[in-house]
Amino acid sequence: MMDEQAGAAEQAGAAGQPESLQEDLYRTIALIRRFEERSIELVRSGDIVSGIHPCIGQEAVAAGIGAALRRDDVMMANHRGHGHLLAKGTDPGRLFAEMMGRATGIAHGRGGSFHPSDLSVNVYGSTGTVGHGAPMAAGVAWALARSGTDRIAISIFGDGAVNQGALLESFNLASLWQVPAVFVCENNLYATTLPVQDAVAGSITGRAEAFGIPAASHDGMDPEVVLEATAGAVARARSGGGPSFLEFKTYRYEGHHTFELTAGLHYRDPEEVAQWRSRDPLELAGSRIPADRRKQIDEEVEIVIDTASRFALDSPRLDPAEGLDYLYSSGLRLRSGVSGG
Amino acid sequence: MMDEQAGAAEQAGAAGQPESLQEDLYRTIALIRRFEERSIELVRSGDIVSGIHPCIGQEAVAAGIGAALRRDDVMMANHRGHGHLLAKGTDPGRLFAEMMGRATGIAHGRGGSFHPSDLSVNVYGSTGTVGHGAPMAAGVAWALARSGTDRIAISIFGDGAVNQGALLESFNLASLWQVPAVFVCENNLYATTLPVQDAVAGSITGRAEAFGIPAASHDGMDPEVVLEATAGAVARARSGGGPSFLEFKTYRYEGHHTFELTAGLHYRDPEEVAQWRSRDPLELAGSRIPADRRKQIDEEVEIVIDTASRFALDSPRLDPAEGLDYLYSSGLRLRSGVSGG
Amino acid sequence: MPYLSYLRAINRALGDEMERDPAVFLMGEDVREALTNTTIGLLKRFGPERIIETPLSEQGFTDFATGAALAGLRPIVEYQIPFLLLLVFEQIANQANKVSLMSGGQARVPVTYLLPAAGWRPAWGAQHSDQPYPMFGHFGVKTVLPATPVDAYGLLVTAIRDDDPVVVFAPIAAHKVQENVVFADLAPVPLGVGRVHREGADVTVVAVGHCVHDALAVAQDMAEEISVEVFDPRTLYPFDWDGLAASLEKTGRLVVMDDSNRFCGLAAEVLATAAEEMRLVAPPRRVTRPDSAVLGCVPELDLPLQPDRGQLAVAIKEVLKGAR
Amino acid sequence: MPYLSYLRAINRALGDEMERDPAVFLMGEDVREALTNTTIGLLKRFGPERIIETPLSEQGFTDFATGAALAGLRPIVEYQIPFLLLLVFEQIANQANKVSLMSGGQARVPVTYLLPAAGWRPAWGAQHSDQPYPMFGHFGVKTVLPATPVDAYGLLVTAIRDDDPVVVFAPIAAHKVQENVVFADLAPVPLGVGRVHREGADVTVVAVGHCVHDALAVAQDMAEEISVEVFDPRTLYPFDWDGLAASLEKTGRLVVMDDSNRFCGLAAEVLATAAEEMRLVAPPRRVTRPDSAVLGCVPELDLPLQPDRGQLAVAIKEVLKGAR
Ligand SMILES: Cc1ncc(C[n+]2csc(CCOP(=O)(O)OP(=O)(O)O)c2C)c(N)n1
Ligand SMILES: Cc1ncc(C[n+]2csc(CCOP(=O)(O)OP(=O)(O)O)c2C)c(N)n1
Ligand SMILES: [Mg+2]
Ligand SMILES: [Mg+2]
Repeated sequence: MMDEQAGAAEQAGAAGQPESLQEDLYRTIALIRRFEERSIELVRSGDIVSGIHPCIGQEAVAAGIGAALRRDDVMMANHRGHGHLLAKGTDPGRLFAEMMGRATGIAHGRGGSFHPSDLSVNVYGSTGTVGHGAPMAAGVAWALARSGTDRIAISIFGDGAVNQGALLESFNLASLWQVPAVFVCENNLYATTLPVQDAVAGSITGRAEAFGIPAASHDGMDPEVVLEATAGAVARARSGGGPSFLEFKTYRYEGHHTFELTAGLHYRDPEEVAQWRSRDPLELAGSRIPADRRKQIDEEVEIVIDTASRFALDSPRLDPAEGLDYLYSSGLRLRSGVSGG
Repeated sequence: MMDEQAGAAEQAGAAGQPESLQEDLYRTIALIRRFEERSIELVRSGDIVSGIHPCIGQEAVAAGIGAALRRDDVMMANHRGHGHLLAKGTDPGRLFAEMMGRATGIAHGRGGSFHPSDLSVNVYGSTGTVGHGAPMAAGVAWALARSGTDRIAISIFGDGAVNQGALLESFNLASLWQVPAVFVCENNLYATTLPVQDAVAGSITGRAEAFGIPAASHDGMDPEVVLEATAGAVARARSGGGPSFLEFKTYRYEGHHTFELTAGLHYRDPEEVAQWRSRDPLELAGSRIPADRRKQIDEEVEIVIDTASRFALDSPRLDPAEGLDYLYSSGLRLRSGVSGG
Repeated sequence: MPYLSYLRAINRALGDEMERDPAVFLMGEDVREALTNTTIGLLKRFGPERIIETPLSEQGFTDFATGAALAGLRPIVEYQIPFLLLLVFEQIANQANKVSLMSGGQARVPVTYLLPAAGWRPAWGAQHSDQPYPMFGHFGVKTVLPATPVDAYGLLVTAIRDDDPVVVFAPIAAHKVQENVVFADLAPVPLGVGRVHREGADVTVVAVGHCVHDALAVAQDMAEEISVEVFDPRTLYPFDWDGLAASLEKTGRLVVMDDSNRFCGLAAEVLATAAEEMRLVAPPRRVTRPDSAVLGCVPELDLPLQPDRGQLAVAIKEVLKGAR
Repeated sequence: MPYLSYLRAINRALGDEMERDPAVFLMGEDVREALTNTTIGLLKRFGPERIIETPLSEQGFTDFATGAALAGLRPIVEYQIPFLLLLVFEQIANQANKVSLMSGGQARVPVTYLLPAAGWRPAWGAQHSDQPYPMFGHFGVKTVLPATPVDAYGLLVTAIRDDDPVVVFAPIAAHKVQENVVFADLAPVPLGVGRVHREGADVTVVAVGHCVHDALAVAQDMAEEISVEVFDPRTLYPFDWDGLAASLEKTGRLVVMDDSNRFCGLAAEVLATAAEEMRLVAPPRRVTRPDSAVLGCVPELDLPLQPDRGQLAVAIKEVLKGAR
């Protein structure tokens, strides 16, 4: 599976020499970390107007998942999805460009930071409707199985999504029809400002089990744990074993959205943040590879990020006349909002 | 609790002599059975235009629940709700009138057979949106507890409702906030033509347990079993113990709706129907009381049904000019559909 | 020539398209038993892999269809009751219909949403009687409302082949309509192209769905005094503005008959656009349901709330009297 | 005199009504932290029993609020994002709003649905930028869209006290508006009563929400040449038709500026009714979003899709040129 996998490694421009699994995971985590840090700078500088939902602290989940998937597997990401896309193999430059609303963006700037999609690496989308990527992934998986391939679909969502009716409905559909889907909950303990214990009665894994879907909870700060758990679920789906559910306990170091840089909310204890930072996936993954390799990868990642952000910043802006493009696949044109227009 | 209960007994005009619990349950079951049989005749004669969703075969559930509730407890019924209302104490004549769209109906004919409500006995409604009575009941229960009473709310729905997102969301809310609610699933094995095994992955009770709600499955053909189980759940809710979930296995002898009298559907085996008929709740309850009392109750029920249907048939029709009444509590008037109108 | 009924036309279109394109499948409630009559014989013909019986999870299976479409299939999703389209409105209007834009043209969602029973059904109550199509047009979801079996066949076929989401409304009141047809002549009907059912010179009556037949009957009754042109847009969104303008060039007088609520309904859009951009020599008129009417359980109360021939005849006369 | 900002006015109305009536409570997402600024200080004042933090279960808690209302409380439900109102549209329009009818007047559902952030927020994407109010009007759900802090206070207070469901839309583009007020003068504003913000004789500009301020600016700019009357209905449903008719009696010319989509939007209804029943000496005009525009992630693409002052000025001139 590894040889087939389409993680960030290749994308991140490894000089071609065969890389160990640990190095591969570290590279993906470092790439996501630096991508998000650069994104926050670009938010501050006004180049990314929307702000972003940073996934700093959660990189191990994306990295482990990316390493467990084949490029032709389908992913439904979510609003905190930059890491998901990068781990799936999205080009960092085109993702920066997307977030800046440039013509060279993956989706020509029409998806932005909040709901990007990249069909070149089979990320079919990131719906803004929390939780609704799960039923879509179930439908994708059902269609893939129907077409006779061994491709699978994975849906990644947060702890806030597990109380959304459509997601719960999709667990039933996925189990009833035994679709090759993997449902992943990134439990980072909060939905915006809402602590998970104030939102979830019963348990998160119990929601999947209630519908006959095998479910397990794992440490989401260790990329190897994530990879192993995900690889198992993926293998089950691929071999016709039906859907699985995985909860990864993780944590976001930054605010829910960059608006928190100025909003000044007080829903979590700095102590708590510090504690989780002490289990930093970047450090954990870094500690597992030779210091010189780590240094080399860091330098390579730095080049990738610099090149990518420059590419995006140098990319052409969109033509204001194109505001109604892409609305319909069939190319239907709209009447303007003013008579005779 | 029994002395306080507001079952159909009083309504059904028992000559006042103290009735045994068994007699009481039998009377309610007989009343519902004969009410539904008469209703079907009134559908055939064209007096009930909508047709109905008959609950014949399921009477033990309504009877047991009715006997477990106080009149001031709140019920959310569903589309197959005539039995629920009668067991809660609704006047059969005003219910017939409601189904015939007469001025004397409980809701002046505006609720009809599909979504009746009777606030005089605290049936707050029967929404046509399958499953959505559960979140409403959770809200009612929360409000009742907040006001400091020991009243509780009960929601009755079918097996088809357990795959509706809003209902699953409400299990989480009810458990999270420990509201005094009882959720009852009348599992009659079909949602219209859909067999429960083709609809439910996992289990029905497991859906409630996943959210931390104690759940159990019981025989829904025996009114005493239903009463005991419901009384326990009601007592828990009343004493601040939070929500409970009860599944009652039951069966409808008739079609989903009276349109099946002509539709000719083939989704269930006559064998199966015959088997369930052999466990008829009317017979079971009847076998538990003295033959003479049974005969007497039957006669009394017959009088109640005759009087009730005559009352309805003799009731005035609605004035076509009143079609837009009751749309707004504030009495807002609408513009007609034709200019100047 | 054989008779084709409205629901048979839908059934035939479904069968023909499933035959033609293996990517087409249908999902919904009680579709195996063909409760709405649209899927009669299809389970036998195409099997349970293409006629999918769903639990009562409308939001879930609507998103599920979006996913299947993203993976290259062409789902048809059937809803038994009009209000179910309200229950899934977010999934259709805010998700499926925005995928093309949000993906910058990378992805498409060729889903057909079929409502075989739109509008009032005698006494089925307040929650079973709506005509929720204007809101789909407002959000730019392609929407068709066929008035005849031939158009039902042709528009449904086109909807299934279209690469964007399309909602197909089949009004209950049109189910009884039958047509004499040569099956070989049945063909796709393009979206956005209206149909002049009857030529006329004095007044243009725009009617949609079953109202088309009321309009034709009234036009016939009035033929002696007044020459009524009956225009059926057939597609609500995108609307055939050129067709309407051509008719008004002739007549300069407009009445719209539509079974949706008056306030912000389809008729409102037709009057507004005509008033802005087209030839009108007299104030136009609407014949619709009252502003926010809710039809309920009692026919004698509900019938007067629905647009009828008498109201249309009066409106036509008023518009002819009127002048600016 | 102190300044009152738009969101502070909402915050004040919530506080005053919760103070006045113990049956009033508020539920929503991130309301404890007052993410939308509407609930600042209310958790401290009224406690977690009346400021209810909800999981992401919009359908569930919308029905939950209906239940609480049936039991005698007066819930206020806050939604963070416009599309969430699409997600719960069925629960509001088909359930809560039909309870009074379905119960034959036995029951009432006094729920207020509050959308503190309606419309486009720069670059938040295709799913975060809609103005979904016309559909509520079409289904007869009482709907208000205050343009000023004083009206926001007054209309929200009235909505909370009303015995029917009411949706309150607070356009993001109006948040910056401030007003000089005497707090003691703040009072309820009745539903269905519009407000003439500026008297004029030549043309009536109907504007809603933040567009009112654009209209006033344009009217001021054109004051030399043209006398523009600016009419703000304030309540979308029920609409103040008498107020509009009175204005058109004077001017006979109409332009409607509205930030919802053109097709079957609010402006369509205003033009349609005016064309049917009121004095119009020239073709009316709309200034709205395009038919089914979806604002997205890129300000330079999205700004031209929203009605602006330049378009309004042009439309006003056209309407003055026009004649019938
Ligand atoms: C159905 C829905 N409800 C609310 C929102 C607003 N919202 C966007 S992200 C978010 C929090 C999601 O939390 P979680 O699922 O835990 O993901 P996280 O942000 O923690 O990664 C909320 C409430 C939304 N987009 N969709
Ligand atoms: C959300 C929703 N989906 C579908 C329908 C149409 N419908 C009405 S009753 C029914 C079957 C309900 O089955 P169940 O919940 O088992 O109750 P039963 O009829 O068996 O008593 C269906 C599909 C509806 N009213 N609401
Ligand atoms: Mg979270
Ligand atoms: Mg059932």
